[in-house]
Amino acid sequence: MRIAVLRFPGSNCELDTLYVLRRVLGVDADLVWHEAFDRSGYDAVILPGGFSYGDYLRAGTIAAHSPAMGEVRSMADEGKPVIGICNGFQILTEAGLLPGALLRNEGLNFVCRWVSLRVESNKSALTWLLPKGAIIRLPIAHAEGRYVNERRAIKELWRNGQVILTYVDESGKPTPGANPNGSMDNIAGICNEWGNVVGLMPHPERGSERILSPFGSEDGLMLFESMISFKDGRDGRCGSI
Amino acid sequence: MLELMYSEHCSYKSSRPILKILPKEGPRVLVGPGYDAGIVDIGNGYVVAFKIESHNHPSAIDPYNGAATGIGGIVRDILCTNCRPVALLDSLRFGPPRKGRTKWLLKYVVKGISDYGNRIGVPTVAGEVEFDESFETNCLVNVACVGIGRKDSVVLARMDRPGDYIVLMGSSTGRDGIHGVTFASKAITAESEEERPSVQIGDPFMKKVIIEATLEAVATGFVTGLKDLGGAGLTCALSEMAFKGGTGAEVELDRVHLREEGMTPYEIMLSESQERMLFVVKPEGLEGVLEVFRRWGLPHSVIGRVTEGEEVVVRYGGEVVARLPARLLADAPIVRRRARRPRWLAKMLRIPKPKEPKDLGRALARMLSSPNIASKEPIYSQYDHEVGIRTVVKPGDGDAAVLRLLEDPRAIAVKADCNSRHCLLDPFNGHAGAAAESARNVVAVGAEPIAAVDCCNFGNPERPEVFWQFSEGIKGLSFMLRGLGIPCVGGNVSFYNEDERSGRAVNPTTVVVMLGLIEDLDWVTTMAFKEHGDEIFAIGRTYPEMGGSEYYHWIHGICGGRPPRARPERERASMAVVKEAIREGLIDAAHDCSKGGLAVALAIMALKGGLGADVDLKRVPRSGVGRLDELLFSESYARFIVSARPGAARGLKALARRHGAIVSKLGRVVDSPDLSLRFGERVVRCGIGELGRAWGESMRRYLGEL
Amino acid sequence: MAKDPEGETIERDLIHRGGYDSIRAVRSGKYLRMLVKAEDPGRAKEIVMRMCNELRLFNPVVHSCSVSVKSGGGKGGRG
Amino acid sequence: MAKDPEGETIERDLIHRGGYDSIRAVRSGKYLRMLVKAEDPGRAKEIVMRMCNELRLFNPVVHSCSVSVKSGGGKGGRG
Ligand SMILES: Nc1ncnc2c1ncn2[C@@H]1O[C@H](COP(=O)(O)OP(=O)(O)O)[C@@H](O)[C@H]1O
Ligand SMILES: [Mg+2]
Repeated sequence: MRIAVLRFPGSNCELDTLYVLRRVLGVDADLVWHEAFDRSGYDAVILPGGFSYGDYLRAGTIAAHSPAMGEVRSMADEGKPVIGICNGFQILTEAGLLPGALLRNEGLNFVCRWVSLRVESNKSALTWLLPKGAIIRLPIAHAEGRYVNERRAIKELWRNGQVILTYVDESGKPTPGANPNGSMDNIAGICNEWGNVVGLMPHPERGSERILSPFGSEDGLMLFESMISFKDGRDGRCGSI
Repeated sequence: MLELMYSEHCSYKSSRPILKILPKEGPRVLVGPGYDAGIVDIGNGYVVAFKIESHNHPSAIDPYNGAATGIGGIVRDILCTNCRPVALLDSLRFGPPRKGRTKWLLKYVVKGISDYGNRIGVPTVAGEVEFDESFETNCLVNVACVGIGRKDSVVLARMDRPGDYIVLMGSSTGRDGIHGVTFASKAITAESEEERPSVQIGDPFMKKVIIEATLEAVATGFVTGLKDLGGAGLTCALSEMAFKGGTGAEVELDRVHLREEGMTPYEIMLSESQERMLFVVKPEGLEGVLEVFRRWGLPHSVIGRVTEGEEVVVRYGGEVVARLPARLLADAPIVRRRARRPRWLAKMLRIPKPKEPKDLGRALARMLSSPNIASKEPIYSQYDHEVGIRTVVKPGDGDAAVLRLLEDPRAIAVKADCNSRHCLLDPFNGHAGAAAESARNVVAVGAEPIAAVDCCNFGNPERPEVFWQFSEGIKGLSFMLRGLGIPCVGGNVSFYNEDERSGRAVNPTTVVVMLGLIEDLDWVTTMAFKEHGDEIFAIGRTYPEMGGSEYYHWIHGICGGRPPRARPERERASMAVVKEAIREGLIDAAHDCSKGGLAVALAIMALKGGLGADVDLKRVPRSGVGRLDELLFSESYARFIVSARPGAARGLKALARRHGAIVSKLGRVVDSPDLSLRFGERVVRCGIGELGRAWGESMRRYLGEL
Repeated sequence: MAKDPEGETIERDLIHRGGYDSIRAVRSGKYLRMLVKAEDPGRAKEIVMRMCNELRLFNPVVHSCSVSVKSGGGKGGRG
Repeated sequence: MAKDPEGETIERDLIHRGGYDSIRAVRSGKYLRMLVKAEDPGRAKEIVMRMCNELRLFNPVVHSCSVSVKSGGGKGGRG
């Protein structure tokens, strides 16, 4: 398994993600400059968090036109894991690799805090090792994370098991109070039909070590481990062990 | 150009003789005051660079861009030592929060810091916010940055090898900010809002790219000097670098990449356009360095070379337009100012004691809702405090932020503090208290305080009363730092923070940023009570020191009385006990007593842990305290509250004896959601829920949704 | 069209609180002014229109965009 | 005029990279569309103008603001 972590100008979390992959999980991972990305030799690609191009115009818009995105698209078509975290999620929606849009938080402010999330589907490359209904804790940090799509399209996502994570309260309910940004249906992460292209606003790389978690959790690791053992999304089943 | 170089901001013409008394030496000090940032050796081949700076005037005019460019400036100061910026802190001061102007200022200052700091990927991990009438016209926005680097690759802001190339990198040069420095040294007047050209606009995206490209360029090994362009632009940077390296320089202004047409040489030399860095590069490495800039898409121009001699020669269109001895520029004359104790002070110190409220439980709940005490979560949740995956103790969870070193298994702690009302009533003791409080804060999270930087904010130093505050303040700061054995490795002075019309100056405010080192990650400690049954201890003695307290101000509407006295030997003793108790694994929570005193400290530890506490106030070590409200809310220094598993008492007592400190068991952490503070018959009782609402929700209420 | 919390907040917390009750609705948006070199205004508009779509200067899922031309001067595209 | 890093970045990294070289300058800004109840367009403009200044819908230190009216329809103030 060899993972590419893309670096766009303005990316912030590429070194953090690399640290977790290499030092915590012990997998092979490279930092790849967006203009130099060649997918051959890589089994998965991560678009990390941050503010590519300063989030000018809209979060992720300018990066979505990067030359790297052609290669990313090919990897998506090949059924390989394509993971967008935070800004990466925004880039994937702007590039049309995931449906919908991420708009400015309802509260209008940047929000940085730990949230509880419920695993709604284990169809995706990031969640297939987790039981449906599991509650995990990860931090969020974004100003434009309000997931919006047409009602019909969202129904479709639910039906296909493409909604993978929702913001929930302590008791596991997707209440308005638990929704940090006004996302429709409290959606925190989605995947494509095959489950190999995944976008989520929370930061698994910030929630992969007990020392960083106010709850002593390391739930981010399970998401990365899912990705690592995910084989091929094209048959619609998630990876085989 | 001379006017600019001599303005207060650049050359410290009236403050230098006073600042000289601060302790600067210590075994860990690598670079002390005089360079862009102080640099401290933390061992194992690593250094920490840190520095604080004020951006008060720009923020009062344009809070969003003023605060944002403040972050931009302080980050450059750290970056140009070749350390990676890993943390930001913000110390903010405003007028009373109900005022419309305060809301406007606070909202956009926070937004400016949030938009800029978050975008450059440097977490804002700690800070403080104080509200007081004196800051209504002149808000204070102080920002600090901390960086980590390798000791063997520190670069300094100087040019010392004739023949090296001088490269200007980053944003193009425009007319913005011309005369920004002279502006920063002026009082705010009615016309200030019209002084547009001085407002600068930051570009966090460009800055983020500059950070990465700079670190990469220096890693080539060919960069011999590095400086950011701040006040007075190229003029200041070139002359300072040449002066420090004992060289001269020759530059051609035609080569500078410009944003606007028709700029004169004078404007180019003085532009304060943001996001620019000056590199000095060995000739054989020039191409490699430029290649890094090209890959990151950063504009740059090779503007000249370092020369023998001591002259900065500036050419434009083939002609010499300026020829300036570096020494003259950087070495401003010193002005000696008169100092006089303000006459009004005596009256303020001698005020009658207010009556004790009947219901002290209600008073405590009200104290927690004071904007100076209430949770600042609505502010720090707008800052990305996690990026970099170093933040082990996050804002709100401990007295200081703790950042682990990814490079080795240790951590650093940082916090900025000052109680400006104490400083107003007694600049000497108040400033000593600021140093002590920031040190206590890093001790409480498990660190050893190793160095400090300070940021002085005062009124017009030409007024003898203000200059007295300043010189007394620095004496007090120096007294405490020397007493604690902590060097001051850098600082910043901002004068003229006053309203010209009313002559009202800000409270004298020297913010102290303390850096602590934690050798073992197991020592990291937070303030929340951990488990019911834990025992609660007070460390240090309480005196009836109510002057300038939050209790007097918020409950009784008074600003007066004698503030707490600074007692370095007591601070040392209390800190030693906490430090060692943490190392021995004796205690599981620690919090210092500051604003709001003992009662507020206990309440917050309980709230944070979601647990109650049962405390016998008769056991609080005290001296001369005759009233219950004084016991609860006195702001005496040198005190901590800690909690421990049962059985730790003996160990704590032994530590106290060894260090000459005083420790007393006050009570227990309990399961029920009540804070109960007993003094014989009298019981002050509050529900944790009520206290939690007062503390947790009031900031949002004062400000509407922030 | 997607909800516009910024416009709503400006309307509620700023404008109505400030007593400007004749303002009945507020929508916030982004505004780009561009200087375009083109033979004529019609052609300029065409270029900008195409660019807006191709480069996704707006996100069609949630935004609408309109372009207007001022010849000799600026040009505005709003998302 | 104040610097506009957003406009500059959009121009450089999106528009010029996308090959749209006839775009010579880009400035970004905020745009508010308001529905105003007023006797006539002139009066509407007046209300909005006054409000922009009084409620600091823009900060005169760094922004400029212009108001234009479409009667019967929307109304735009740009900061
Ligand atoms: N402006 C701010 N920015 C970031 N963090 C802040 C800010 N203000 C307060 N905090 C955080 O809130 C917590 C409480 O701060 P403060 O009230 O100053 O505590 P103390 O009085 O114990 O020094 C700390 O963790 C501090 O870092
Ligand atoms: Mg404290």
